[in-house]
Amino acid sequence: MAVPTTELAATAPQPAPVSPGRRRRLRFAANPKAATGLVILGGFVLLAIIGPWIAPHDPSLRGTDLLQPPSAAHWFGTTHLGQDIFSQVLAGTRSVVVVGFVAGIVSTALSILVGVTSGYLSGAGGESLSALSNVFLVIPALPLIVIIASALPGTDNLTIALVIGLTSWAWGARVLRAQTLSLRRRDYVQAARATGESTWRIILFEIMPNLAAVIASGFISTVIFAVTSEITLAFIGVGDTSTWNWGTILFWAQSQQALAQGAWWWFVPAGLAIALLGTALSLVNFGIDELVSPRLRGNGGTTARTEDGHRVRMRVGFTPVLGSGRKDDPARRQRGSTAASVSERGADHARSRASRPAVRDDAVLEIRGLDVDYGLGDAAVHAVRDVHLTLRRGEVLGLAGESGSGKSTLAYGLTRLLPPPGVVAGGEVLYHPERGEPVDVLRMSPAQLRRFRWAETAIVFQGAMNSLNPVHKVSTQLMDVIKAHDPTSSRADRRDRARELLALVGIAEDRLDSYPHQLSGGMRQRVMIGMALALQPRVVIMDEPTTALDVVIQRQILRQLTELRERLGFSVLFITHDLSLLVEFSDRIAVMYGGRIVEQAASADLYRRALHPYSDGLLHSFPALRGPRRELTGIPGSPPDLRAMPTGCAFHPRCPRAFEPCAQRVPVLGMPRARQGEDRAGDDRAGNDRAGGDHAVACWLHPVQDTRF
Amino acid sequence: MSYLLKRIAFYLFTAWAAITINFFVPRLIPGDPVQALITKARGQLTAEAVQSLYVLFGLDSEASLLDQYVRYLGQLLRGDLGLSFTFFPSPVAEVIGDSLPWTLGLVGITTVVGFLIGTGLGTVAGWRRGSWVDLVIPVTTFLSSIPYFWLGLIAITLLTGPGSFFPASGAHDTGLVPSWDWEFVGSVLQHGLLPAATILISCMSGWILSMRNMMVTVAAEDYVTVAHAKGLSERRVMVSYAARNALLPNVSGLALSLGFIVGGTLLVEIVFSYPGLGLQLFQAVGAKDYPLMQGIFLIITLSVLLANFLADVAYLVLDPRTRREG
Amino acid sequence: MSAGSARPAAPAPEVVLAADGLTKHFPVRARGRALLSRTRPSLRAVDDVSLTLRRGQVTALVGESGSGKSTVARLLAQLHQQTAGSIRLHGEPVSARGGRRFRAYSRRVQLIFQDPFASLNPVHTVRYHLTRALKIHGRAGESRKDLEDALADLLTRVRLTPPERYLDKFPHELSGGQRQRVAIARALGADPEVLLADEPVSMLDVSIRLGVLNLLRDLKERLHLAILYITHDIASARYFADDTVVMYAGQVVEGGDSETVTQRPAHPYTQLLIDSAPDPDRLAGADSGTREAGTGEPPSLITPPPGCRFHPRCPHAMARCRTEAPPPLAIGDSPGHFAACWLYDEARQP
Amino acid sequence: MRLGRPVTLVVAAAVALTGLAACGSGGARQQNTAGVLTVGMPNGPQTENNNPFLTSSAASSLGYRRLIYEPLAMVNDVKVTEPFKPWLASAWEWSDNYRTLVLTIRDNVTFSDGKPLTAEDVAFTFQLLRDHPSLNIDAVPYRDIAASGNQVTLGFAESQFVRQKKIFEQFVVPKHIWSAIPDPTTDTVKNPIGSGPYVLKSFTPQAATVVLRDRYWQDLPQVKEVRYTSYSDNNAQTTALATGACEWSFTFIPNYQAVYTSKDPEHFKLWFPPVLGIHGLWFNTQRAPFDNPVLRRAVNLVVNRDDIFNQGEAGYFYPKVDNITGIPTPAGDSFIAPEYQDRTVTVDVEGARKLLTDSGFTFSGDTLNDPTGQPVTLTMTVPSGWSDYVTDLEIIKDNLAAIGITATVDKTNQDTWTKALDTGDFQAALHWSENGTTPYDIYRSIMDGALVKPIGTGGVNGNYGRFDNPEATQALADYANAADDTARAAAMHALQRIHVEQMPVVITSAANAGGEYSTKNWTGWPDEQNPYAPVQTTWENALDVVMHLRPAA
Repeated sequence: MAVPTTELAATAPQPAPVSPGRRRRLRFAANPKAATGLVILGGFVLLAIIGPWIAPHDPSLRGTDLLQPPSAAHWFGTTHLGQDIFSQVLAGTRSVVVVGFVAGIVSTALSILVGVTSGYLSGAGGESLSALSNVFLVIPALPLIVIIASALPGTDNLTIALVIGLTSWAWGARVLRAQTLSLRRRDYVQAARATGESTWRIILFEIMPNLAAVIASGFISTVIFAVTSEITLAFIGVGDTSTWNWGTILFWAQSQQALAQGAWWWFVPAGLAIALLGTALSLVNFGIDELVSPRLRGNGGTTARTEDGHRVRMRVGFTPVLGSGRKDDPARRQRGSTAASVSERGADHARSRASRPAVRDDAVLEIRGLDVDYGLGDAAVHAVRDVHLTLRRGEVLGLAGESGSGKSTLAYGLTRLLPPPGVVAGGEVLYHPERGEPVDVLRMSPAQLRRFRWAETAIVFQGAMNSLNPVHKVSTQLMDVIKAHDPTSSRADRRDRARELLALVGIAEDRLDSYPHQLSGGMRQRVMIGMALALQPRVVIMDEPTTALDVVIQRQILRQLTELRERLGFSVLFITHDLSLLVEFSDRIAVMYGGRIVEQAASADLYRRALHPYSDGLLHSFPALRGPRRELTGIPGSPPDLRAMPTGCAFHPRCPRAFEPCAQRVPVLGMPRARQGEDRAGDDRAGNDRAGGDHAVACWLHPVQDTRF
Repeated sequence: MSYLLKRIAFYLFTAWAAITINFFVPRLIPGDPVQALITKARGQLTAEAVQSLYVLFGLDSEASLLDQYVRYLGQLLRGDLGLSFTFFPSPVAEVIGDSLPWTLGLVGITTVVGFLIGTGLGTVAGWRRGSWVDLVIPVTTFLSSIPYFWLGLIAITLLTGPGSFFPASGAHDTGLVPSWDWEFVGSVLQHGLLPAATILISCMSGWILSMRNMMVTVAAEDYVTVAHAKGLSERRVMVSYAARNALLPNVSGLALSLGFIVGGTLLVEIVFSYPGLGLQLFQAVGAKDYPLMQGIFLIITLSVLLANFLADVAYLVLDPRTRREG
Repeated sequence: MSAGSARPAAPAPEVVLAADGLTKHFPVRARGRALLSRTRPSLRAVDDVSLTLRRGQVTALVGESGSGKSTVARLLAQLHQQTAGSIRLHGEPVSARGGRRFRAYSRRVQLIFQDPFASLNPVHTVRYHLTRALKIHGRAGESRKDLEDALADLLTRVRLTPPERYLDKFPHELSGGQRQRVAIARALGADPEVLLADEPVSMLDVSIRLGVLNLLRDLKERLHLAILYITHDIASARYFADDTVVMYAGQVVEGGDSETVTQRPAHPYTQLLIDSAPDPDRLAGADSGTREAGTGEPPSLITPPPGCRFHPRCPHAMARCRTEAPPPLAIGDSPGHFAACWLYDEARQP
Repeated sequence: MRLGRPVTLVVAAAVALTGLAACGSGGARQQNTAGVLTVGMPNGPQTENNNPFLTSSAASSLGYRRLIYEPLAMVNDVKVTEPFKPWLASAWEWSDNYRTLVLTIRDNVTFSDGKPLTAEDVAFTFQLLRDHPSLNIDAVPYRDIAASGNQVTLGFAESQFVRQKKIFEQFVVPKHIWSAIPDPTTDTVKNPIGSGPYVLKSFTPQAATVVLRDRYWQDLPQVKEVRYTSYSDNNAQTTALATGACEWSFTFIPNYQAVYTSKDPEHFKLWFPPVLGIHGLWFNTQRAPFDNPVLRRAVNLVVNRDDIFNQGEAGYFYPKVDNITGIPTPAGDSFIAPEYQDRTVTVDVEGARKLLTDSGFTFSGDTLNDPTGQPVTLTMTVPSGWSDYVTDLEIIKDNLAAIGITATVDKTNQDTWTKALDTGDFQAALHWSENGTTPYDIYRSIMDGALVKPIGTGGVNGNYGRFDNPEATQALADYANAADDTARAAAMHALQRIHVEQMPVVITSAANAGGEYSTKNWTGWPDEQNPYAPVQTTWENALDVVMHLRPAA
């Protein structure tokens, strides 16, 4: 059953994989690769249309300048008969383009027919069509084309195009079939069926439009193949040498041994034209690929520039930190020249740090003013803004929020695991080791960070299936982390330790050599928890660790986690959208909305006296299992879009109690003036020292007296 | 292993389909090996030769297409591919036997090497996006857009000639007779370098690109993030976590695209006069030598099928999810 | 459609859709590279499930993932053909094989999917989706204006107002809650009697789930729809449904009115489910008092355990549970409350 | 060329490896000078097949059968007036108007397995041909074959005057081996035994090597070893010639000066003497308007043979034929009737126009109309890949425009072309004739009414133009069966007259008997000054050429 994908995926400003026409075309045209390709391609198409008219000479006309190198009269030189090569190349463009496109259309039509039909129709018909395309796929196409073309009575361009088209559809059919198979299972196709749509309408109007990019990509691939094949055929003298195409030019050049005669000009233009056309088509295809899977797009991982010109290297596994001040930071070295603006940023943060109270000495992880963006410069989306959060020794700190609230971004940002284009725009993440000075995780060099990771801070992700490498055994994955941090350990020791870890989370040791797919979802998540504890870290960050699991399993795992925490004494940063779970399970809760923490309090305190209207609304969105059935309302409206965050308090458009300042200014997180005394009194009564009295909220309804948060 | 059985059944079916296509296509279309031979000789053979050649090739009697087909299948079952016309009366099997090792050597090795290097480069290109490695993609795309034969001819022009290390044609020094001595093997390597380099340059870009794209996709998988979070060395994350998984679709891609690759590489043989199947096929096509054409096409198809099967097995080994116990 | 009030007063409203002994076995196919096993077993997704949907009532079907609850919805929508058992619409046996009959059936029984991000075709506008629903079922009217009116009416019904703001939007321009409302509007386009809602809110953000549920309840009341509400969240069943049926491993283990089932669960599995659900009132550390949850996991549906399918995890399992499958047994505490558990066998009752 | 680093490494490693290997083989490659002659043919990879009777065998295709098997006599196609040079037959005698031939077989000739070659072997060879029509590629109608002592007597039903060459060029195979071969038509003769001075040493698909025997009935040639390499195409062959890797070949080299001879002008030579065979523009003489000889003659007047020779045939390959009779000169000088001796054809557009207008053709503007008023167009068919023919036709097309004929060059596939000619389904095409020791073979190809089949019926094997002229047919028969030289000359002159008047084929070029060779290591090649033999690698005279070679100083 589908579960919400990681919040991250929803947060990062990625366009939906498939989205409708106009926007898509715009984005496609804006893709530099596709644009370059399209421009070159357009040039060729234009030449194909007007080429024969603008050609300075009749390409077949014999002249008196035999085999002359390029000159003003003959830009690309002449052939052994004095024919103008430039005119031949121009004239050849048309047949190349026509054959390519006709073959592409024939092949694409066939592949759609076979692929989509066999994909949509289950049963014998679909299977046999699929077998047919598989057969055609393994039969080497070019030899077949050569045989057929050489046997045909007439080898005019159209015939060649048809032969190529008829022999090259299998690949496209296979891809389309696979796509159709997956689309057929999509809910919207099922929904169309359930609505009562007819089969052909489903194929034509529900499935086909979503295959457009794949079809286009297949079409272009076929065009590339067709162009190459046509030229190849012409070159080996099997194709149509009666009309000019680039292959014919090369055929003549070859039969006249142009290269041996030193007549490079006869050979080079046609070859380069082919390469250029092929490159252009490939570029367009890259564009389509990137359109279909946005991850491939360049900005996902390249070097990018900030608005003030800093070069930032986006690197998998090491989220860049802007405004970091360490000399050994490789990113820093590149932008030494712009130190001024850096120091300005640094000063900004120093100011905000100065206003903070001294850290409580039981803190293990302290987040100060963390800002996390997706992208750089004007395009940056601010996913996490100025977050302050302290994780104390041995506690479970719950981080609650809906999709887009930035809670996962926060977790990934503070561990610098945010995938490109995520960047940490500012702030500090101080880790307090048991002995020694606090260290800033954001200023660690990659090597330091590598040592720090897992040994001090482990992470459990939401999708256990995806967190385990499917191709390695569980034991391998448990052992390699031990080996990475303790290279001197023996294999046997590591294996023993792995066995221990599985026992810790209640998994029989005979599962040690299982592959992840052989385990159930619950077991996988236990393995992940066991793995998280492999190096006895002091902090475990859990990002929706049980969302994908059923409630019964969820309860089992949480209970186990509670026990382990009590035994081993690590701290947990527990991230989930399920506030009711947090209330039950964690010591303290921070509620995030729109990238900021809007309320933070001890669990019981928050449950009983939620101050922020959002927290309150959330708490009243969960139907209760016990007690009287009460009418629930939920919260009107929808969570905000990070790309278009409301001004002022991000919640104000949905807030039932919004008033004048809410839309103007961002409320600051802090202890509300009115509540302070009350809080302390309450604390004293409850004697709950861990939760402390720090019930903080960012809401204009509760003006802050002390911004010590 | 019903999976393997299923695949084998598929391969058998495909082989039959290939045989059938292969049999009917050249025959349904006019063409005459004797006339082709005469025409090729351009007056060096007399017109009187025509009748004697018809008798020689056994083309003077007309059997029905179906009879020929049944007979052809029967012959194939006995491993008899018939007699070649161009090299009459050499058996096709012998002609192929002479050429196959060269093609296997050149195309087989370069395909595998190309796959390995391409995958390796693609791994790095996908992992190190934003660095100089990004240049690999446009450069190789351009190179791979150049037709094999054109690249080969340019290479011949630029790199061969009197005194050059690279020979312009052939598979070995013509003065040498195949044997397993150092001299011959060295000569084979020397002759194979340019064709191999041509194929490599042309075919690698596909692997680089697909591997890069898979790497980019896989790099965003949770288990890769976990591997980073585990503090593993970057190399281990790249190789053992990202590349290992990104490789899987590429392996099935290798199997499936072999047909295309082999087709293209045959041209290199033509350009470099490399005495492999491609060159033979090209000549058989010109001479309407059906038995040879069919034989070569069949062997190419069967080789591709076999390679497919090997890739299937490799996939089985690489992806534990396909190896289900019980 | 006139309200059921015209009928003589009855203890329960009219049964619209009834399933009796519904069974679905999927042949486990060797797909692609996936399967190596020699035998061809089947996946017993749904085994002998009976339920009734009544006019103007919500019936909740609760279960874990893989318990077969979604398959029941698809069987009822006739997207799948049942292996055994029968479906009756107003007492008429349903056989919706074939395009025309299926279309006629789908006019009366509509399905709402779990994931509003996936159930709307990304390339089509809201207008397209709704127009198709209306046209298929002949409710688009004669003129362009009729159609526009019908469209506006649909969107107003699901409280997407003003309609013109939403009509020409693409799904990706809408939020999750808005999309699910469009999906509901599409289902309403057929003017159905039965809505099968397959986890309609589980993909939505917490804060907007209630809005959608409340909308469904409102529609039920105004249009006298019979609604099947499929969920894994038993608390929402209590909140939203009149009756609740609990499924485990493809079988119904307990049923009755929602309040009874959630407040006095009879079957050990229901009890486990309810104990496991997060409960803010049970604060951290207060966990110890609850019943011990079994550590097991749901069984394989290809080789389900003999007898009661819950027995390997059941704290009360008896020898009989391992061999004999329990039939639904009435629990005395409220009318219609039953559980398929030997604990409630008359012979054992004191 | 930019390579990725791993590629560079691999290449570097491979280079290093082969570098080592190359050092090892360095000595071997130097041996080219040590008595080795390298011959090349652009025929692609071969399979081991040494059956000398089969044109498909490697032995025939590369030509080494000529060094292993010997003919009865050497026929010099370049100088057809020369008497045949006795080889295995030391003497011969025709009688009964070329119906009976008595051959005297040379003594002391042995096969390479040591067995003597006798009249029995010669008779056996002819019997083999008679009994296996599929081996009798020249279709010589052998009838009576008898051996006695050192003499072999062949009896024929009709005069064999025009087939003498084919009989004397027949090589001889050993009876003791071939009588044991069950089916000589399908045997690949792995171990060829002949009487020639060379034996097969090794065979690879790329190359065959023959080496000198220790014993031979003449003085042993100086060439110790002949290495035949099969290159895949003309380009590879040309490259090999240009680098000196190949010393003797027969291939078409466009712009040979630039590509070949200029690389070593002192040593790299080519000599392409014409022989009595032709290439020309054949008309379908049964299709209007080209059934009108006037039109054909007009075309003959405007075709620019110089351009065809220089541009289409690279200035050497198919020598220019400009005698009005179409007989290649100087090879056929002696056959040309006195009235045509000096009648060379030069481009004469005015003459052609006058000829046409005198015969009822009219011009409207630049367009020629036939007497019925139809514009004259001509479609000339050619296989698309035949670059020289295509070029020739492009030239002719331009030439025809000068007399208002709109010509098109229809490039088609080779099979279609062959079939079109065979069935007469064409308007005009470049094609060749057969060749022989007299112009008879040329004229028979283009004018023999006995060969004519109706348009649409295939299997003509000659006279593709369906030229049906009883006078010509009779003259051909007279020539073949004439009792004496005077009668033969009369028939020949009649044929020439008919050709000049009817012009069924506009003959542009002669077939050649040439080759490219290098004098760097070997001298003694035939050339213009010493045309003792054609210099074709695969003809029987190849043996004669090799016998003449001497190491260069």
